[in-house]
Amino acid sequence: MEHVAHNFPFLASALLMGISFYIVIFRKNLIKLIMGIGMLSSGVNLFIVALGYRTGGNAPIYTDVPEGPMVLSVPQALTLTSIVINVAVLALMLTMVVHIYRHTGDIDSEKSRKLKG
Amino acid sequence: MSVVDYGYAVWAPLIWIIALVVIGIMVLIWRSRGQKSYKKGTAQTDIFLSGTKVPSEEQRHVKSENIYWGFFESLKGLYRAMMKPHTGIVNDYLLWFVAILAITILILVLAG
Amino acid sequence: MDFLVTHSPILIVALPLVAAFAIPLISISRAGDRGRNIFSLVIFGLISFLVAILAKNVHTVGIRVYTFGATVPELTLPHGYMVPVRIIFEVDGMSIFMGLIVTTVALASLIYSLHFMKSQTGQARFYSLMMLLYAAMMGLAFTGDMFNMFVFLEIASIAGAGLAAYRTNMADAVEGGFKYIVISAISALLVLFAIGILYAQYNVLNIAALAYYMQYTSLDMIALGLLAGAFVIKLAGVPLHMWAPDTYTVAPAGTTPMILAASYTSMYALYRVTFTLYGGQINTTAIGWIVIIVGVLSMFVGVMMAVHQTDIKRMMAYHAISQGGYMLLGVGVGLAVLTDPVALANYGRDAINGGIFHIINHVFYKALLFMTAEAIFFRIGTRDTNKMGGLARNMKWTAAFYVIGALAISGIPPFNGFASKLLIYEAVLKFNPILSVIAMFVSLVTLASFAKVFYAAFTGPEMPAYKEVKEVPKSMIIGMAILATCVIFFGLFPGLVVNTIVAPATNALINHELYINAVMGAVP
Amino acid sequence: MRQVVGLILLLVLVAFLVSGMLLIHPFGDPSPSDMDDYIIENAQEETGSNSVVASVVFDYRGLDTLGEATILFTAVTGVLLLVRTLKRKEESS
Amino acid sequence: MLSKIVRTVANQLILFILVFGLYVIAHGHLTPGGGFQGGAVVVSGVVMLLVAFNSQELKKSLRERLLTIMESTGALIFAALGFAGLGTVFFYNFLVGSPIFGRIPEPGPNPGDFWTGGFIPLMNFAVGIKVIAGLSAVILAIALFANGEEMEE
Repeated sequence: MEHVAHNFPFLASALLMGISFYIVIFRKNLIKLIMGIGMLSSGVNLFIVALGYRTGGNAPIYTDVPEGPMVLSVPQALTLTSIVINVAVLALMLTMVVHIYRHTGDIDSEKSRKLKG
Repeated sequence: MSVVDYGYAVWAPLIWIIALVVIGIMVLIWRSRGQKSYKKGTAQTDIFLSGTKVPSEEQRHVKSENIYWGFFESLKGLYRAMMKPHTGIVNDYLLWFVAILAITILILVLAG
Repeated sequence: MDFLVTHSPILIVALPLVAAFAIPLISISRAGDRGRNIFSLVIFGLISFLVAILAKNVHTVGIRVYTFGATVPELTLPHGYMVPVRIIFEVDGMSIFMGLIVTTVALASLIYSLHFMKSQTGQARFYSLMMLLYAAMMGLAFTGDMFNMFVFLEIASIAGAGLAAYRTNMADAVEGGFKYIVISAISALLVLFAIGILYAQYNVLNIAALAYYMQYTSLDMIALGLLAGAFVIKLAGVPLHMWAPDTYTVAPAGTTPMILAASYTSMYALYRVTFTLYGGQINTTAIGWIVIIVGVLSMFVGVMMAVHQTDIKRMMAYHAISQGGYMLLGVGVGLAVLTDPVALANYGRDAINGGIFHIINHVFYKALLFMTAEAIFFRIGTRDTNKMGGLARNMKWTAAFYVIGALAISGIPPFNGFASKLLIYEAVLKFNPILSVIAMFVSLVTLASFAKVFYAAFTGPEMPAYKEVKEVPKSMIIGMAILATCVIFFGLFPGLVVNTIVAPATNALINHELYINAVMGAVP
Repeated sequence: MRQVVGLILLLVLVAFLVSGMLLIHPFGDPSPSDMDDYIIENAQEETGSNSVVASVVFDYRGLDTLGEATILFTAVTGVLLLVRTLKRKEESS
Repeated sequence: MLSKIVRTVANQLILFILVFGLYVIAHGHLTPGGGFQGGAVVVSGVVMLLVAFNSQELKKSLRERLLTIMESTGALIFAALGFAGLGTVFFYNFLVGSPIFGRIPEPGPNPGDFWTGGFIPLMNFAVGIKVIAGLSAVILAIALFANGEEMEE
């Protein structure tokens, strides 16, 4: 039980991933699908940035830092990178959805489908 | 350098090509000893549909969906079953993805 | 020269990036389109030269490591520590094998696109994205760092999606691109999650260091499952293949082979993870059988769906799935017996040889076939085989290249498809005869479906609509000719290819200790 | 039917993820942390930057940042390619 | 095109947002922040202008040609800083110990000196230019495309 109390951020990220999986599977609206992908990446980012936390740690920046331990710095760098990547992917997806709406007049993934079989 | 040796089998393309050429020459010789009185463009080579009019060339060309008609007809059940998952909906792709992920992790955890 | 040999791993990745950044500037400057095309060709010639140098170097002196930001490239570990801190490029036989494939295909695609893209808008960004896709594939093949691999995977996905959706005037093009980017984004995020799990346990990101510290806890099982699933959906293995026909069908000509090559770089990533990262610790039978089952399913379902299609590019896309099954089958057999030295020496090594040799063969002839299909589309403006007929009368070169590709893909000697398929048949027959029989049956159906399309499209009377159809322009013919030459050469001299570039790749996969020692120094 | 099977397998996957999360080191004391300790100790001497995160982003993992910038460039290029004007007529669709 | 009050306030506010963004970019090696974050701050100001005025007005001042040149230049500077280390190794921090940005801070907590960090401040600037141009181009392009207009090719 105390494990649950300890690893609460990790559990939160896993549950967030589960919710976003539900969205991307069962929501036919393409905009909602993109929102689900954004939530998925938020869950992953939360997980990675929570990995580096040290209890009572300061931000790893030496400018006028108070005494004490420092949190790990690599996870923060990885999260920074993955956030920018996520922004780029979402921008491209939204542009494509606008195009799909222009062509088919619908953003339902089933009604706006041309390729099958 | 042109030979692949598996230790138990050998594949040598150049030898294969030489054999192919020899066989081709033999076939050509055999063909040259055929009937000489055969001439293209004469009545010998026309199509004869028991007197009815022969359709034009364009209509005689078999469309690709009609080729192997019997094959598809006999395998209709298989194709109906196989077309069912190919819905083309992106949500279904992701559903398959999640399902395979779960099954893979299950197998790996069970296998230890 | 020495400078080039030392820095070739990064130059191969960094030069296309710089070229991609510079291409928009060049094409809006006074040089214009012509200058930009010449610039791209020059850059590609330089990169091909560098790849050749690096390949020779790797095949002679062994694994090359390149540490970014260190004082010397070989300084992988900081003094007194046993953890690599900086990003490391690690080039072994398998990496350089993928590099050779990607470079050849990209060169052919670029030359093919030069004329195909005329009278199009947005050419500058098109070529920029092609350069970025090439750089991402090379980086994915060369990198020795898990997170860096994820970054390059994302670059490849975004560039490929943008290229696939290039024909924005067609609704299906945008749809294919959208499916590709959705699948890629989600799989890449799962890869990132798996990387996070590995980092949480071992606090390193380098592949060799992870393999050195790997203990295969149950968390590692979950990570392996996530990585395997993500890479399988990226390489379009049944039942995760449904995005591939949609995307390959709509992508414009020059880019379809490159997206195909990108899917095989993710296959390389799968092999890297299963062989190198986990190979030392686990009894690989379970993951090996998973790979075998996916391969057999891909072969059968892919080819059965392919016979059914009437869209020529869609048929070829399904055949790409089916041929990918051969590679997975061959390497999966090797993976299943990896921990059994007798079986490995007996047939496992041949199976891996066949599976890897089939990658290069398949990429070459499938790229050739896609190019012929796009040449037909370029001239008659349709991909529907029902509307075609008698095209061989006017498009002789295209028909000849199509015949070469079709014979090669259906495993007719003496083309290159037969050499690798024979390796797979022989090896798998010793492992499990039923799998080998299935593989031969699939090859038969492949021949049937390509014969059908050849009859429907190329032979027959001259259609009145296509009386004035002309042969495609020169640059497209040159692009196809490069690949056709490779196909015939690989068919005639398979022994040379297997001994020169395939055997080192197989050794690199099997002896993962070498890969680890190149970074971690001592023997684990 | 499809919904039910999908939901069950999704729950299986989420169960695996949650159980995995319970096995990770307790939140708040990451162990081992050799790489990060090395970076936090030596970042100032090696890169001269007070911000350890900045030195990781631009120096220790500089190639990732180059790839990150490349991804942004790729996305911008892709978006501008998709919204381009089609005035010069393209191939017959 | 919102009301005159909103437009006037936005016109005054964009200056402060620009200055703050540039500050975040410039002190990326001393304080939290850096090229990406500061660029995002500046682009938020661009979004504010996009809301206050409509996209045609903004198109007149932010031309696609200019944005393309800015973005490519930033990316090229960033890659060039990596190439400049090729004397030893790619991405070698060659500016440490040199007169520009070359000072080494004393280890441990210190008030912070602007002229430190080697090539990190320069990379921050390059990335900042690139992010500002790229994200503005994306936002402007999507806004124009949603209204059915087009950026000039």
